[in-house]
Amino acid sequence: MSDIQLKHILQAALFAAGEPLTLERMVALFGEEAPPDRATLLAALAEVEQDCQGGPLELQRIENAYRLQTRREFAPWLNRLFAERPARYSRAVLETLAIIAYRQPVTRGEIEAIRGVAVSSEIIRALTQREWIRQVGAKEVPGRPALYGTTRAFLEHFNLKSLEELPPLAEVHAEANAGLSDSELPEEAEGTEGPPAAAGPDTP
Amino acid sequence: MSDIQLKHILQAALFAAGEPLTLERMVALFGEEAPPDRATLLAALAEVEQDCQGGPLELQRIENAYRLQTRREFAPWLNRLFAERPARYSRAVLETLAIIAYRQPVTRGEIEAIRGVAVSSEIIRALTQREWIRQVGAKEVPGRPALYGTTRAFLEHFNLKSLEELPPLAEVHAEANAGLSDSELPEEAEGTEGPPAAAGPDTP
Amino acid sequence: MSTVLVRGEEFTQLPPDLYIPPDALEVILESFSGPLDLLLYLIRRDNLDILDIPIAEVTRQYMVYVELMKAVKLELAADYLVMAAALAEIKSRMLLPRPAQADEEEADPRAELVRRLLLYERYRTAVEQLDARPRIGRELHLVAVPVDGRRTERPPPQVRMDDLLEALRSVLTRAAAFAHHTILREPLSVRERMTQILDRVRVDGYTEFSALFDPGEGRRGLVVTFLAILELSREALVSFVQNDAFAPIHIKANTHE
Repeated sequence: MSDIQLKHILQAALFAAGEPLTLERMVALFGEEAPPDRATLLAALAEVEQDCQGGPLELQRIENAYRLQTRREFAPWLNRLFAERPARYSRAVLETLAIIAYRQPVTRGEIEAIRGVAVSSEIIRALTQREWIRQVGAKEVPGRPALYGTTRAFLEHFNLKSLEELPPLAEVHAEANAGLSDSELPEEAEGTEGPPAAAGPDTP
Repeated sequence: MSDIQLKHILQAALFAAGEPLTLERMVALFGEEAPPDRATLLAALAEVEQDCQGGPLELQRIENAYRLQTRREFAPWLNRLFAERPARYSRAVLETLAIIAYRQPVTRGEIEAIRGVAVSSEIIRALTQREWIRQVGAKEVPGRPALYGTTRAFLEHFNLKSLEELPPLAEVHAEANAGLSDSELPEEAEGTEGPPAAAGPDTP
Repeated sequence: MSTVLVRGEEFTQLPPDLYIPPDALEVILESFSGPLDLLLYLIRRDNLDILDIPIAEVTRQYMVYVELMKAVKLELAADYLVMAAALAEIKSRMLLPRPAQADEEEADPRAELVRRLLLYERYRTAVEQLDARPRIGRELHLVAVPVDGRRTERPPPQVRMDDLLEALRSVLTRAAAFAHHTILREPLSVRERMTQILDRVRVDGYTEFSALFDPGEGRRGLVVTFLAILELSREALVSFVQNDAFAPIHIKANTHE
């Protein structure tokens, strides 16, 4: 490795990767030749993070991987760089995504129960194609409806270290729940009582 | 712009652009609000270049555009980052390779005669591109089919000094072919009898 | 308040008391993501307590919207109509005199609606928070600089000698089943030597016959080389050239290119 430092190799890899790098991939950079151990790697990553101070980049962790990204203060200038405007998503799409993110694994019927409106196949397809959600299984109830969950790409896109970083669901009107105890709410949303009739996509 | 420096904006743009940026595009980052003049921009670019000193990046000028790229010294590590996953060879490829190893120089027709099925061009191409086989000549029969043999890279991959270190065919044969008596085999391996007629033209 | 799009233009707020002309229906349909959303809007607009909804008034307003929706996009109005029916039912139950000994909470026909509204509102808030997060391509941009000296490394396929032998075994078994000739019975050493010689004469052009023999290999080596040359000749891969009697014999690869 001569005088090329570990830190610089990691920086180079993070600059070039264009996607989050796991510690495993960082170790693999070194091939057979004396790969650094985890502690050394983490120390070097801390140095990389420190080097970002005062500059336009930041080191962001997504689950067990790291990436370099521009700080949000630079968005006004950078957005002029790209002719394409960032995609906008409809409320229906975002509501569906948020419910999947918070309640996963969740069926379409359960999403509909919360939203009070049919969830169109286009919404599910759009989110699936965007690779923000995926089918994670099937619920063991009649019809075996698909259960959906969010993906790693979802975390990456919304700059989340993990699902735990999602802001906690606000307790709206927590002081009075019209006779419903707090503990009851999550349970209902589990869909244990089945979607109300109003939410069915096939009701006239 | 407050305390965000021109230099940092340029760095952010160069990091995010993914392609070389002309001075015009750099100016366009600033929209209407007091775009920097050419001299200021060039001075800021010089600063960007200076900031690269001692780090893994360099500012590269391509015609009238600029980009940040990793220094050449880092290529050995970075190329591991982008290494393709090792391919898995199909049964057909393995059989073809084995026949070429043991029967070289051999034509495709001869391989097909042994395997009893056609050998696709893709198989030959995959093994040739892998540099495990190569064309060593052409057989003097109508059509002058190519003769294939294994390469040094093949020996290296399998850690063989020479082809003679390949496990003797007798062992393979004995297990596989009940139709041949064992006593016949060592004799063959000695090579005292000339090549049998079967080695002739490759009529499938 | 939710954002509204009118022909691509963004309004951060709905007009305080929007009366909807039919051609603005697209706006409603896009800005409300469902009947609960519309209901919440009506309640919030008039600054009503969600726990104490004046059902009659809300239902009246709600129906105005739904009637307009029905006129344009019936299939989208379906979910809204179901809600309208639910509202109407609540209204009618509230008009009925309450049984004297009924549990107060259970008796309020609005309870289920309130529960759903509150649950929905939690997620609506979550949507706003999610939407406000910095996103790739909007507030954040990924870094991907080119690598000078980049080339694609293609690691060798994971093939072990065992795999190769296994493949060979199966091919031999198969060959034995259909072939009558004893292919693959040739001495490997001769075959290998054939490749080596062919290689050499192709590179060197005319090669002296004697130069192909390495006395260091001993008698067996010499025999193998000789057999290899004979076999190459038999397969017409090489030819011999001798200019005069007793002159050195040369070998050259046959090429017809």
